[in-house]
Amino acid sequence: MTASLREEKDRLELLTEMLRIRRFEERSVELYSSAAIRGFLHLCIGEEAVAVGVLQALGADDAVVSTYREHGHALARGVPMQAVFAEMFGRTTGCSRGRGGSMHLFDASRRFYGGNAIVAGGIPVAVGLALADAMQRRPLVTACLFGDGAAAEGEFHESLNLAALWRLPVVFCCENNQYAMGTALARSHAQTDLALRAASYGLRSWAVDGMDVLAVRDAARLAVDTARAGGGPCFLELRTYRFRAHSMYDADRYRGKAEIARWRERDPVELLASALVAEGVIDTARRAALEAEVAAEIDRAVEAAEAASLEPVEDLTRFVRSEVS
Amino acid sequence: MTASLREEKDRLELLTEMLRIRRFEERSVELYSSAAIRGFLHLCIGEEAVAVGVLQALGADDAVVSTYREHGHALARGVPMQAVFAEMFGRTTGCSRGRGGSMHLFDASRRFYGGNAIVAGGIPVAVGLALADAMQRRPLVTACLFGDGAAAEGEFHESLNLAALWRLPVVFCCENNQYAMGTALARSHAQTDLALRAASYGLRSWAVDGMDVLAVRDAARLAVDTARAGGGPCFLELRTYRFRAHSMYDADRYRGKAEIARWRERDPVELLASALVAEGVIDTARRAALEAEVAAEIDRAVEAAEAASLEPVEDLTRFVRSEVS
Amino acid sequence: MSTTTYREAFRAGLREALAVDDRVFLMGEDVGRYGGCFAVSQGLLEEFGEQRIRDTPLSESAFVGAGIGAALGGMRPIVEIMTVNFSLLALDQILNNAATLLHMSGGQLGVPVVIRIPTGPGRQLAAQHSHTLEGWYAHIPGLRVVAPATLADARGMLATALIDPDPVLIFEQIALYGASGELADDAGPVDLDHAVVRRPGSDVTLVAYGGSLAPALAAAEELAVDGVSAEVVDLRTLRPLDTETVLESVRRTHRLVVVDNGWRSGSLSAEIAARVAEHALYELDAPVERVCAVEVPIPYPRHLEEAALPGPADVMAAARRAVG
Amino acid sequence: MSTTTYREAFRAGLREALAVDDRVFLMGEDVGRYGGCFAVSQGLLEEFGEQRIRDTPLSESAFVGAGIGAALGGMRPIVEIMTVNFSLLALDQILNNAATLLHMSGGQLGVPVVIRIPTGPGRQLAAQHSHTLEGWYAHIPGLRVVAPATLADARGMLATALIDPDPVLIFEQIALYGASGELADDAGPVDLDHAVVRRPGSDVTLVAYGGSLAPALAAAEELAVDGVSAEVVDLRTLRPLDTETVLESVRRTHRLVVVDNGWRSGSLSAEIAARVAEHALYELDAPVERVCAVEVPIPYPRHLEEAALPGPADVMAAARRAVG
Ligand SMILES: Cc1ncc(C[n+]2csc(CCOP(=O)(O)OP(=O)(O)O)c2C)c(N)n1
Ligand SMILES: Cc1ncc(C[n+]2csc(CCOP(=O)(O)OP(=O)(O)O)c2C)c(N)n1
Ligand SMILES: [Mg+2]
Ligand SMILES: [Mg+2]
Repeated sequence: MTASLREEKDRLELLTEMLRIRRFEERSVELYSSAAIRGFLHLCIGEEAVAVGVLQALGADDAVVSTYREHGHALARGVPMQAVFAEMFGRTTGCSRGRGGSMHLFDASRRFYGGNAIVAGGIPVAVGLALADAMQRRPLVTACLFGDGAAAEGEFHESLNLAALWRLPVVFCCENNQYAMGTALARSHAQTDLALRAASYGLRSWAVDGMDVLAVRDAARLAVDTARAGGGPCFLELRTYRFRAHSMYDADRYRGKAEIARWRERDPVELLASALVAEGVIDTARRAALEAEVAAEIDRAVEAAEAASLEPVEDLTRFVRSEVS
Repeated sequence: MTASLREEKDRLELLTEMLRIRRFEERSVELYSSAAIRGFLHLCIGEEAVAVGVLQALGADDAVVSTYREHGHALARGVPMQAVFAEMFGRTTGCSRGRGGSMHLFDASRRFYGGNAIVAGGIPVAVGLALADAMQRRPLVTACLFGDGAAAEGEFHESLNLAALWRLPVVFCCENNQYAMGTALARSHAQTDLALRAASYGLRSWAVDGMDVLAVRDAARLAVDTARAGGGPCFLELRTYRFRAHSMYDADRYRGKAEIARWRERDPVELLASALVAEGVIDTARRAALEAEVAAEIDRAVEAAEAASLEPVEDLTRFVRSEVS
Repeated sequence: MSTTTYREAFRAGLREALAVDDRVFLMGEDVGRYGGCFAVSQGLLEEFGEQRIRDTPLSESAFVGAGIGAALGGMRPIVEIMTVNFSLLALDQILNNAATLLHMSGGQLGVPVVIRIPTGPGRQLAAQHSHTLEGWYAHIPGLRVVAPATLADARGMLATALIDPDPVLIFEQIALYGASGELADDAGPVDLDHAVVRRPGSDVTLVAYGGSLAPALAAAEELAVDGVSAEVVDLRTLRPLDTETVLESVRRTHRLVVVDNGWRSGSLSAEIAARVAEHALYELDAPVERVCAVEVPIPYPRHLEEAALPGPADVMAAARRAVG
Repeated sequence: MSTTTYREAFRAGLREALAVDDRVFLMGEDVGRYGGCFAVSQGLLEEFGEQRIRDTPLSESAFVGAGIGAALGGMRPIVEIMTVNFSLLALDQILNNAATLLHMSGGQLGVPVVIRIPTGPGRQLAAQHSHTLEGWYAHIPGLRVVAPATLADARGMLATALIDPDPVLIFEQIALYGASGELADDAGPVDLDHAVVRRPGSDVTLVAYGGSLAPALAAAEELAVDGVSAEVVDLRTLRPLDTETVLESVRRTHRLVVVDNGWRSGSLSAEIAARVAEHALYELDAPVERVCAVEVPIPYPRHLEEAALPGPADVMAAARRAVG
């Protein structure tokens, strides 16, 4: 395969992955409306380039720590779609056995460490995962995803300092989608340039166009390579936007339609798709075929998840302590 | 009075204040050895220039928040020596009625808000005091004193961001004495230039020679004036050293004698005293007289404190909730 | 009387507090532009402005600490922690400062801060978002801890809390916000010192608070059908506890069931049981019964969540065991 | 048998754990160069090096969270929080991550972290430095909470805790570090599942743990002189509670006194009292007695501190009331 062919294939894969996430999220909305999914539901529509770009930069044995807005991260990590839907339906085939729901997706076999719904609560855990890898001399990296709002929490500060001090292989990935619930960046942070702020801890730091999946992937690769090579932790500020409300409960009153429309013009899925069309890599038919494949995958996944069983009530108290055999 | 006379008088006062603190601390050591003082005792010997320089820059109605290493701050604030000794003896005439001891000196009448023994625990409180002044349109400033170790805590981060975001009149005074207990600065902070780190929050920030009381006072005046004038919070990193161990329990095994000796050459009390001698402002006799005055004040204070009563045991449960009359 | 919701009752209390005292302000995550995570403070920003309705960054420890400082500085802050699940991040400030400053300073520094904390499970929010910790907070000397469980208390507890010169934690039941009922048009401040008998009865005492009052009342209703007369005591204030009202009831009924949404071990139900075993042991004609949350992080699926929480059926079963 | 101190016993446990398992490391504030705030880890840095004895910055939430992460990553971290007084800053990590991850992940993610927390009052350290919160921590499902009160437990609990696939909190009594006694030369791992009768007796059961064991034993000694035979039960593990050992004792003595250094309301003593009132009510020949810390932030002066804490005299008085 020539370099340019491989490059084309790569970009097609990026597009496919983003489409899978987009359509997954859209289906989730429907399923939430029909009450198949309950609890809190946080969508990442608009932020697919971050999920796909970062996760593609990781190796299979690297670790990932995420938040409650993690469907995209889980899918991009390779957690089967069926297992994610089943989790949101509370079924035993869910990736957390149905105990966690939308906010708590886990997959130990893929070193996907969730799924943390306390803002910034996963950041110290990521530092510890990297510490464990470093102490065991494994050439592995931990990617830690969190939001712009999380960067105001004390744990952000403590964790960046600790990782930088001990030069641990963490790649901090701040998904700056401009809002923490209804609070705009400039009303959360005195210094809104988060990449600059992070640099003050003495680690390498980049601000990246989070709507351009290639830019995200390239920056993430650089950061991951740096961290893996012993260059210490790195920080990526991924500038993006959530097209939908914070959660299904949010009336989205704190931002203007014009602002949303402006960002939608930079829809990460359409940006890549139209580039591929412009370059003749795909045509309308191919795009439609792609969509059909994704839709079929989703249909199969939902069907399988719906068919799965609920845990018996007698098992309620399981998993409070480990079951030692 | 001519400007130069006034300046001389000022410097004499600074020297006197530093001497009061130095001798107070030395007497405290004796009193601890004789078991008149118990609990934890943290001395500020070596750091007197910070206490005096910062506190002299404040107005009578400004607020002060401090730590467990606060004898010097309290004395420089004007809390009567007797009330501080009495507090360390656990007597009712103590500035906290004897309930607090060495780590919890308070004086509401002087807006001296303690006396916090949770590292960084006072920082958010200082932000709130400044908020209260700002909301009530009082042209007042809150000085918040804490150590280099405290700057690693999450509350430091959250508080600096909040103060900068809301442009509150706080002067953050970081007494960088190079150690947090036995942990040297470079083993606590990835970025050891704390003034630089603080600047990343978007506030004005200065690094100051904390052994030079005039430098401290001038920098503090600038910061206080800036904050009072609506310039937002300011940060002072005051580079100093504690000549004694962290507390009376500390065997001081983590640093070399040579390092201590090097810093002792820059003893803030002797630096100023010898400058005044060199310039002919004071002579040996005057210095001796000063010492005698301070010794007499200390003797009187200890005597008065020793004569004061203990609280009756029946009053144990007072001050858990306010006594509403 | 008018029909209103808990949400509106809480909001009316807030609006009044802001209107009558310039020193009062509200601060917390998304209380302003967003209108409050549960829409309790909706409209207040427009009415009172940015100075008095303050959105904070995500920084629970700093803004709770700032509330404490502002209280020391002469204001009457109402701090909202978005939910109890995030309150642990501010617990050091609550315990080591708010609850302790008055004592450490020998009586000089009262901290008149009110902290509102939405709490409780029941909406399939899973392990990290379903905590009931108000009974746990009641362990801390120096705090007053209240748990409004009726519309009148939702409307009236804030005003009384703001008069208190010391810190008050108000735990609001998230699951109740949308519920509605009748509230007197002149509803105002309510007493914070006493528990209340919400339903008189003679066969068994059901002690409940906050989110457990509803299942206790529902159970009492059902039990009445079977001829069991259950008295329901609503603790209302969890610290300081009004032991006397509980003991009086037990002296009448001689049977005690405590209903608590907290995890069983170390929940407030234990303290109630202990006080009765200390002060009214010989009044008991049956072992004490406790109906509490099962000791498991609350699971996401509806059927498991329900099984983890005390429901009317559990309360009825316990009451039946008690009456024998 | 050799004479040793609690400090040395804890250190011996640490040294052994580090020696036998490469995955074990110790992390916390000043555990290395300083030698540990209470000199427990003195010498370990020299013996095991900087990789395995890690001084952390002041950042309780981050390094406890890092311990959780390292446990997930295959290590066996021992995290020291310098004292319980600072542990509130890490409580979110302990409750919402350490205690909860296994459940939220449907059994995938065990967190084999051991957190050592020096605790307890008695050295005139005043309100912010005198907390006893181990009984309070015992409320949290998912944790094991242990309170070594004897030399053998100080020596042996760590090894057993490290075998546990789930998080264990070890609360070490600061006031005991300097105390000495006899320890078997082959002292090793101890069982973490059972309470133990430390002194048999027939007239009254004294239940104690951690820092309250000493006053309970001292009181029992004195009571014996007066002809009152007190049985002393040391809970040892505060979560999960070994109720059966307590109930068995009460079934023999028919009288219960619980001694607890925690603040009375909501202390572990309440849970013990509640369990007895549930499961052995008819065995009681006297009201339950609790001897706890007075509900006040611990004051600095010696005489007030002493008055705030349960001492042998208080225990004796309670026992005498119980035996009537
Ligand atoms: C410690 C904590 N405080 C508050 C919340 C409630 N909350 C959930 S998400 C959120 C906003 C977080 O914003 P950001 O970090 O930017 O992530 P985003 O949701 O934008 O992806 C808030 C306030 C929480 N879950 N945890
Ligand atoms: C939150 C917290 N963690 C740990 C401690 C124990 N401790 C007391 S002082 C101290 C060192 C603080 O260093 P720094 O902030 O530099 O102040 P300094 O003592 O040097 O003045 C430590 C670790 C504490 N009091 N509070
Ligand atoms: Mg965001
Ligand atoms: Mg220091």
